[in-house]
Order: sequence, then structure tokens, then C-alpha cells
Amino acid sequence: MLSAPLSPPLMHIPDGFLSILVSVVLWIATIGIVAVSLQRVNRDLGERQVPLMGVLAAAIFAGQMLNFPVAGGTSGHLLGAALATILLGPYAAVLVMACVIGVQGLLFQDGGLLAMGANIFNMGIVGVVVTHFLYRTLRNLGSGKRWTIFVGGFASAWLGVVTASLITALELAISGTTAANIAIPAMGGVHVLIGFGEALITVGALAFLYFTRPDLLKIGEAKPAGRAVWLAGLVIALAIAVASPLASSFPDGLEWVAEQQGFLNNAHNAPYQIIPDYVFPGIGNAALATIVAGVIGTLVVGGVAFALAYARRNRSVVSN
Amino acid sequence: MHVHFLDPFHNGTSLIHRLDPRVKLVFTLAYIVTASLLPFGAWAAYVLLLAIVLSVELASELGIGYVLRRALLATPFVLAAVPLIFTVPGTLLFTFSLGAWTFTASLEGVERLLSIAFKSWVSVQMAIVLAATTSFPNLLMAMRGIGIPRLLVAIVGLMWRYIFVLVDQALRLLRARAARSGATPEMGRRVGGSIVWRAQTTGGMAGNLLMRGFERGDRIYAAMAARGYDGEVRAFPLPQVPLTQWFGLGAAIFLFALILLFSILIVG
Amino acid sequence: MHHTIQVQELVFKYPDGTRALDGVSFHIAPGEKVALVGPNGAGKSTLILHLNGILQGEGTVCVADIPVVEKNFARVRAAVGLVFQDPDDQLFSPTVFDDVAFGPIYQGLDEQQVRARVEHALHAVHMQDYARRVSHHLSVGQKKRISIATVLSMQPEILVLDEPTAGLDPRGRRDLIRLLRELPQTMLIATHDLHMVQELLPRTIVMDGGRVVADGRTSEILNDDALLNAHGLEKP
Amino acid sequence: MHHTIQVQELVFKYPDGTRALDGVSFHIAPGEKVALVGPNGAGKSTLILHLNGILQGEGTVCVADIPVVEKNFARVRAAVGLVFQDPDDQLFSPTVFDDVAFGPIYQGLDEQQVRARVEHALHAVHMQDYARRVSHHLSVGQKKRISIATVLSMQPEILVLDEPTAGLDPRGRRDLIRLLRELPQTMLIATHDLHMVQELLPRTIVMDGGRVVADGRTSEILNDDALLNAHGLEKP
Ligand SMILES: Nc1ncnc2c1ncn2[C@@H]1O[C@H](COP(=O)(O)OP(=O)(O)OP(=O)(O)O)[C@@H](O)[C@H]1O
Ligand SMILES: Nc1ncnc2c1ncn2[C@@H]1O[C@H](COP(=O)(O)OP(=O)(O)OP(=O)(O)O)[C@@H](O)[C@H]1O
Ligand SMILES: [Mg+2]
Ligand SMILES: [Mg+2]
Repeated sequence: MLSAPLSPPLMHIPDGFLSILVSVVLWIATIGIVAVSLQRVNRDLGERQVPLMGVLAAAIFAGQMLNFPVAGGTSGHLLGAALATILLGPYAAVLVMACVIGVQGLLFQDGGLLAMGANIFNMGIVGVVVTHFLYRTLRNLGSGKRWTIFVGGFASAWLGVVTASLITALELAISGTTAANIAIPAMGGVHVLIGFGEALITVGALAFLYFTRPDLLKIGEAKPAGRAVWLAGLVIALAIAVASPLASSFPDGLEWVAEQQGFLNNAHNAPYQIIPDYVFPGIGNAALATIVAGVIGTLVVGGVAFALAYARRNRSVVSN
Repeated sequence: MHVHFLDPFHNGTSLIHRLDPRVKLVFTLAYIVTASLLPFGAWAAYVLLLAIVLSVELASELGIGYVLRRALLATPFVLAAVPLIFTVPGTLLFTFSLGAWTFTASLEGVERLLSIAFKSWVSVQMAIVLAATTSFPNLLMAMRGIGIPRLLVAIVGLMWRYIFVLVDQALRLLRARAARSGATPEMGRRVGGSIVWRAQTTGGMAGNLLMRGFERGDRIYAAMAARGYDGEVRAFPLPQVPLTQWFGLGAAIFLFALILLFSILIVG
Repeated sequence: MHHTIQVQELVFKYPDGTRALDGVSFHIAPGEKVALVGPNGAGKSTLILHLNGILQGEGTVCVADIPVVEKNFARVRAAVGLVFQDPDDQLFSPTVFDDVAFGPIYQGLDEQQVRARVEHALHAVHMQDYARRVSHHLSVGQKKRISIATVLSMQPEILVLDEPTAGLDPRGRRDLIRLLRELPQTMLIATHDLHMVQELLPRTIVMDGGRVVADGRTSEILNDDALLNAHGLEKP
Repeated sequence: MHHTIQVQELVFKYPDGTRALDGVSFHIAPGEKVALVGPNGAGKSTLILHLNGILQGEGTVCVADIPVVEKNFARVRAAVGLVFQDPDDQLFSPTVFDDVAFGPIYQGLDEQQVRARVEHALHAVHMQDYARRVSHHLSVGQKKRISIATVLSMQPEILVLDEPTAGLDPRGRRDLIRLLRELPQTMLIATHDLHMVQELLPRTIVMDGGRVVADGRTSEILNDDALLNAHGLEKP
């Protein structure tokens, strides 16, 4: 019935797609930023933080199941980084998003473990910093008027999603697992659309909270952001400046790519023609190694299977 | 309504279930790091990795079918690597044109794509085994064991506890919306409202969830305070990891290192 | 139109294998007010979710003479107003007005019609002064009334309520019973509140273990001690 | 020690201006079991949150002869065991054991003492086999029992329960009443379940609009039709 996906089809990178260097660098960056955030949240929120962060992370996780139909069988989803940032301020939002992405990876394999640093960085930190940067700027420009909440929420949610997707594509390209000139415009293109869904839902959520609990919209504004956030914002802005000319030239998306690729496969049978000609890629010296490995592998698996069967028979004998 | 499907843990008594969660977590990470570090096209090493993960699956008594089925969830991302076929220079395989573009596929590109897909596939399997054989409280213990700050572990623990409550809530909100999404066609109206209105309604539901999150957060804080909570997260010290498991883990990491070394030597 | 509910040999299994409905059949005539009772886990809520296609099992369900199948969902949902047990599950919009207007807007009515519908529905539950209030900050009893208004505004022919009196204080409960008595629709009410059943609903269907175990006049069923005891019920 | 509750001229306003308590005074003697009843929004839950300092209003509150002020919070919270209405608010740890051990750990007991306390508390609610279970996979009635165990493990002298029977089916409710009758502590129970009040609690305090409107023997109060009607209650 309500077969909701565990998370929206976004940019959770699985293991195997990032080079070890990129993974480790982003893990280190993420750990540093999360540590700073923990410290700041501890100071600002005090003893309420644990329950509040925990439950809000669960709420964001659950909120990602809410969707609404858009044209053509696709649907709009929530990612939540913008909402978390606007409601909680950047530091608490980083923590909440880190928890959400961490649990998605650890429990549901939605994103890898080695790649988790990168995923938290892209969807959590980049999303949060961009949102915060733009939202605060728009709020200040409109001198804090009511409508700036919604305009700021819309714009920053959209930009947060698009930026995060561009950064994701960039990392994949640097890792050598995709081609920059295709992936960046493709990811950017589809997230330009996904970003609208995010933005609309974010504004809806802000409107709801504005009506019901306007006091909640003030928590995130209580503390002015430190220099670190602005610096991070600047770095990310630069990255966008580099990536966006590429993005605008090719308005397609990951899902588009998916469909087209399926179409290509069917039309040309491309991958299936490769195998007969070349038996297996890397034939030669490596072939022998592969055969040996295959034999060893079979022995290992067979050994374990045998040992298990034996152990189980013993157990059942004992229990009888 | 109760959401059981969220909990990937499968109760059991297999060898893998009984291992210390910290050992499992470190082993899984070591395995995934090894897979990531292997050069493209090191098929012999890949086969060994596959054998290792299949053995672990067998030993976990989860059923290989279960793991393989779940592992498919991660496959759509492979599409991100598909352009490699056409962008990595090397031996020409075939070309075709689509509209104004001409695509040229290379053998090296295909090899790289398959390598990435394979590494990702085995890594995801190992992660599935970890999540399916380790209850979440034990995973939390493992997280503490590898040095994640207690505060963060406490937050994640609470989050996990309330995921069930709030996902249930989200599903009920979706159900309420579906129940009132009714219309009679003969009136000949445009049914369903505008996209913006739909999105606003969905946003309202998201806001609703968040507000409940806030209010529940307050009530939980009250419940914790009522039992003496003062902001510091306290817990029992962790139990020791059994010596044999230490050795097992050490041996496994040594094996991974060997596989890495040889495949780097052979394939380059 | 015929405001009936017809359920025939309905079987439903949850994905985890729980066989929640195991061959349920009954027929409710236009204008009848029927109670659905039974112990926890009997399958009452599961059955109710079939009446507008939120769940779909084997067997046939017809509502207001429309078969409940995918292509009729929009019409079925316009014909059946479903009120969930917990009003917090029912109300998802910022204000009472938005919530009550959801159905009519979805049906594609124009603004004026929507306003008229909302006003009328709120009037029926005596909440006309609350349109601009925030749904979430009302008392439980008030939320219950609003929940009912959210389906009345769709002008359904059939009302299906899941445990409408749970969580109300005694006065709120009394007010609600009075309201339900005034409404003309065909009604199916799942409840543990046998006092209300006795007062309000002339016919009772008893479920247990996913089956209908009794179906008849309320006065007879509530006096059948053996039946009540066998299915975890108590004489009111 | 004197397991008393003394409340004098307690006034409390929520930040939004709602005057939830408007001069509440009463006194509960050691070992007394007292009901707190009143319509929705009467201020019962608000009052209860003052008894261990989670909310602080004007006026004085003393519990077990300790004034409930900031510097005494640790002692007060050890003396009063508070059980909230919704067990999902009460059980916040991954496993039942962790939840029941939470209070004793914060009291600074060593591991062995904590384990003994947990075992004893789970035994009291007949849930000793559930220590390793995950809280959210339990039924409502089981969660209720565990909630009570979480405060029993702190060995409080006073138990304060907010609507303990809400959401239980008849059998679960009966088990709980039996459990509460066995416990020796001083008790204050906020509830809408007047049947339970009649059976279990010899004294009743009636609240409405943030004030105590009646306080006396349960048997008398539940027979005073005028009083019950005036405050949204009904004879059980
Ligand atoms: N989402 C679900 N997944 C699996 N089983 C479910 C689910 N929802 C309900 N069940 C099971 O289906 C059976 C019928 O449940 P249902 O909610 O219909 O009972 P009910 O009669 O409404 O009970 P209650 O009086 O407690 O509301 C129960 O055994 C229940 O455990
Ligand atoms: N967080 C809050 N902010 C503002 N007002 C509140 C808040 N919580 C409760 N109130 C108001 O305070 C009053 C007393 O509420 P309280 O929850 O104490 O009632 P209660 O007697 O426990 O009612 P119930 O029987 O419904 O549980 C009500 O008018 C309620 O609307
Ligand atoms: Mg039900
Ligand atoms: Mg209350």
C-alpha cells in the first residue's frame, strides 16, 4: 500500500565509487566540522540537545517519505537540509543531517560506509552551509520581513540541493568513476528539477510552522553564525562558480540518464556484444590468476558451507 | 500500524551474529577499504573478495538470496559510471551515433565500469550482513568502541528509537491524504489541485512532523530530567573483546593486505 | 444512488504474513448505522482501510455500488468519508479551514463552492468559529469534531469511523454521540465503546481473528454473554 | 522520611499566556493513593510536571518534605517517580534494560547495584524476560509496564502517573490496576478512567480551569451528580 521508499532518489554515493583519497579527505573534513558543530550545539542548546537532535533527526528521516506527484510519474521529495538549517541554525542542522545520513548508510545501505564522509559532506554540510548563507542574506536584505522567510526558504532549499548534487558529481569525476563533462551537467540538470520539489515542500513546511508554532522559526536565528560558516560558504560559492557554466549547458538528469541508458541498452545491445569477442576483460597473465582465485574462492565458500552443515547437524543431534 | 520493515536486523545465533559488534564493524570497514583500494581490473582479487563475502553470508545463515536481493538496491548508481565506457581512451570496441552525437566505446572503459560495479556490489553485501546480524543497540556499542563521541552516539540512539514512531506518523499522514483524495468524474472538473497546492500540502505534512518532533523532544527531555538526566551522557564501560576474536580480526586484515599487495603487483 | 457497503469473501495478508482478514462478508443497506466490534487485533481497522482502497485484498468490495478497484479510487474516496481513530492522524494542514477544504479543493470545486462546503461542514459539528484556528492546538474533543468535518465537507454518502470516542472526556463523548445521531449518512463505526453501541447503533457486527463471528441486532448481541465472553468483550 | 506531597497556591502560565494553574493547593499524606480528575485541559498534566520541577510556577511545592527548587532537583527526582501518559515519551533508550537502568545510573550507583535494581523493577511489573528487547517492538500494555519499571528502579517514595490506563484493552487495564494495588508507594494518578478511580483510589481531587474544585472521599465525589456534571465528568 504505502510502499514508501526509504529515502528519496538522491545522491547517496555507495562504496566503490569514490577513490580512497577523496573518501578519506572528505571523512576528515566531515569529522572536523561535526566535531565543531557538536561543541557549538553543546554550548548553545545545553542539556536539551540530545533529545531534541535525536527526535528531529528522526523527523527529517520520516519526512523524506512524504512525497507528492509531479508530472510524468515522478514525485517531489524532501531532503531536509534546508528545513533543518532554517529551524535549528547551521551547527545543529549539520548534526541532524549527519545522523540521518549515517543511519541511512549504516542500516539501509543507502550510501556506503567508506563513502559516508562524502555523503554527509555533500548532503549535510554543503546543503546546510549553502542554505544558511543564502537564507540569512535574503532575510537581511528584506530586513527580516515575513515574506523573506518564504522567499529565503524557497531559494535556499533549491540552491542547497543543486549545489550538493554538483559537488557530488565533482567528487565522482575526481575519483575517476565518471566523466566530468557528462556527470556534472547531468546531475545538476536533474537536481534543478528535484530542487523545486524540495523548495516547494520546504516553503509548505515553513508556512505550517509559521501558523502553528512561530516561536520555532526563531530558534535558528538566535545565534549569529561564526566566521567558519561564512568561510565555508565562500569556498562552496567558488566551487559553484566553477561548476555552474558546465551545468547550464546540458539540462538532463540522473533519472534521465537512467532512462536513456536503458533505452540505449535495448536499442543497441551494446554491453552484450562485448563479451563474446573478448571472453573477459584483461585476458592474459591475469586470466590464470583469476582461475586460481576462482578455485580458491570456491574452496573457501564450499568449506564454510560444509562446516556449517556439519555444525548444524551436531547441534540438532545435541538438541535431540 | 507498525513499521517493522525499517529494522534490518535478523535475529539469529550464527557465528556472525555472535561476534563482537566492534570486531564486525572494523572487519566490514577493512573489507570495504580493501575493495576500494584494489586497482581496476584485478579480477583475481575480486573473485577472492566475492568468496570472502559469500562465506560470511553462508556463515551468517541469512540466506545468500536475501543478501543478493537487497544488494540490488544500490545498483542504479552504477549509471553514474556508464559514461566511462565512452570517455576512457583505449582499445576501440564499437561506435554508434545518436542524433548529433557519436559515441565511441573503449575496452578500458568497459573494464573500469565493471570493476566499479563489482567493488560496489561486494561492499554493499558486506554492509548488509553487518546490519542484518547486529542489533542496533550493539551497533551503537560498536560506534562507541571505535571512538565516536558519546554525545553523537546518544543522539543516534534516540534518533533510531523515534524513527519508528515518526515514520509511522508519516505513513499515517500519507494515508489520511489518500483517504480524502476523492472526486467524482462526471462533474468534469480538473481533479487533484495544482502542483503548487499539492506541494504546499505535502510541506504542511512535513512541518507537522517537525512540529511533533519538537514537542516530543520537549516531552522526552522532561522524561529524562525526571530520571535525573543533567546533560552528561553516562553509560556502562564497554566489555572486553575476546582474545580469539582479536586474533581473527588481525588475521583477516592481514589477508586483506596480502590480497591488496599481490593484486597491485600483478595488475599494477 | 445506493449508499450501500458490500464486502464479499475479503481476505487480506499484511506483507509480513499476518492474515488480518480471513474471508469477511457482509452487506450494509442504505441509511443503516452499524457497529463493528471485537478484541484488539481482530481486524477492524484493516477492514475499514479496504472500504476506500487504501488496502486491497482478495475478494470484492463495493461501496455505493462502485467496485473498489484502482480505476475507481477517486470516486470511491468521494463516496466514503473515513475518520481515523487518532485525530492527529487526520489533520495535516496548518489551519482548520485548510484541513476541511482539502477534500473539496481536490475534487476541483471552485473557491466559492469550497467555502460554502467548509462552512456547512463546520456548522454540522458546531465548530463554525474555529475555521482560522490552528488544528494542532485544539483539545482532543475539538480535533475529533474537526476530523469529522474534514470528511463531511466532501459530502460523502457513507461515513466510516474508527473508534471515534477514544480519548474523549465524558462530555466530549456525549456531544459526539449526539452529533452522530443527527447525521443522516450510512454509518459503520469500529469501536470498543459498547455503551455507545447500545445507544446509537441498532446493528452490530462482531469480528475476531479476521472473521465475522456474529452479525445481528445490537440488543441481542449485547445480551449474549457466551458470545461476548468468547471474544474478549464485556456487557456494557 | 515523610512521603508527602504539599502544594500551596501554585500558579503557572505557559509562555503563550495560557494560565494553566490558577492557585492550586492540596496536601497528600504518606501512603495515600489519590486520583486527580477533571475535563480535558483542566491542568492535570501541568500540575504533575511541577511535582519534580520540570515546570516551575509561583507558589510552593514540597515533596517528601523537600522544597522543589533548583538546588534540590536531584533529590526531588529521586523521591518522585513520574510516569507520562504516552509510553513513547517515557521509553527513549534502545533497549528495555537501558531504559530501566537510566535512572539508577544517574543516581550514581555502581554496575552491580544498577543490575540488581533493574532486575527487581522488571520483576515487579512481571517483565523480567524482556530486558534485552527493543522498546518500540512491544505492545502498548507492555510499554506501559516498562514505563512504570523505569521509575520503580529509582526506588522513589512517591509515584505520580498520568493517565496510566489510556490505550489499554480491558485485560491489560485489569493487570495494571492489580499491579498498582500491590505497590506500597504514595500515589497520585491523573486519569479519565473513573471506574479505576472507584476501584483503586480512596481519595479524589477534581480540577477544572486550573483550580481544585473538589477534594474528598472518592465514594462521595463520584455520587455528587451536580459536581460531576459541572465539570464534564460522568458517574462510572
Ligand atoms: N502494518 C501491519 N503489518 C503487519 N500486521 C499488521 C499491521 N497492522 C495490523 N496488523 C495485524 O493485523 C491484525 C489486525 O489488526 P487491526 O489493526 O485490523 O486490528 P483491530 O481490530 O483494528 O484492533 P484494535 O482494536 O487494536 O484497533 C493484528 O493481528 C495486527 O497485529
Ligand atoms: N505547551 C503548552 N503551551 C501552551 N499551553 C499549553 C501547553 N500545554 C498545555 N497547555 C494548556 O494548558 C491547559 C492545561 O493543560 P494540561 O495539559 O495540563 O491539561 P490536562 O488536564 O492534562 O488535560 P487532558 O485531560 O486533556 O490531559 C490547557 O488549556 C492547555 O491548552
Ligand atoms: Mg483498530
Ligand atoms: Mg494531560
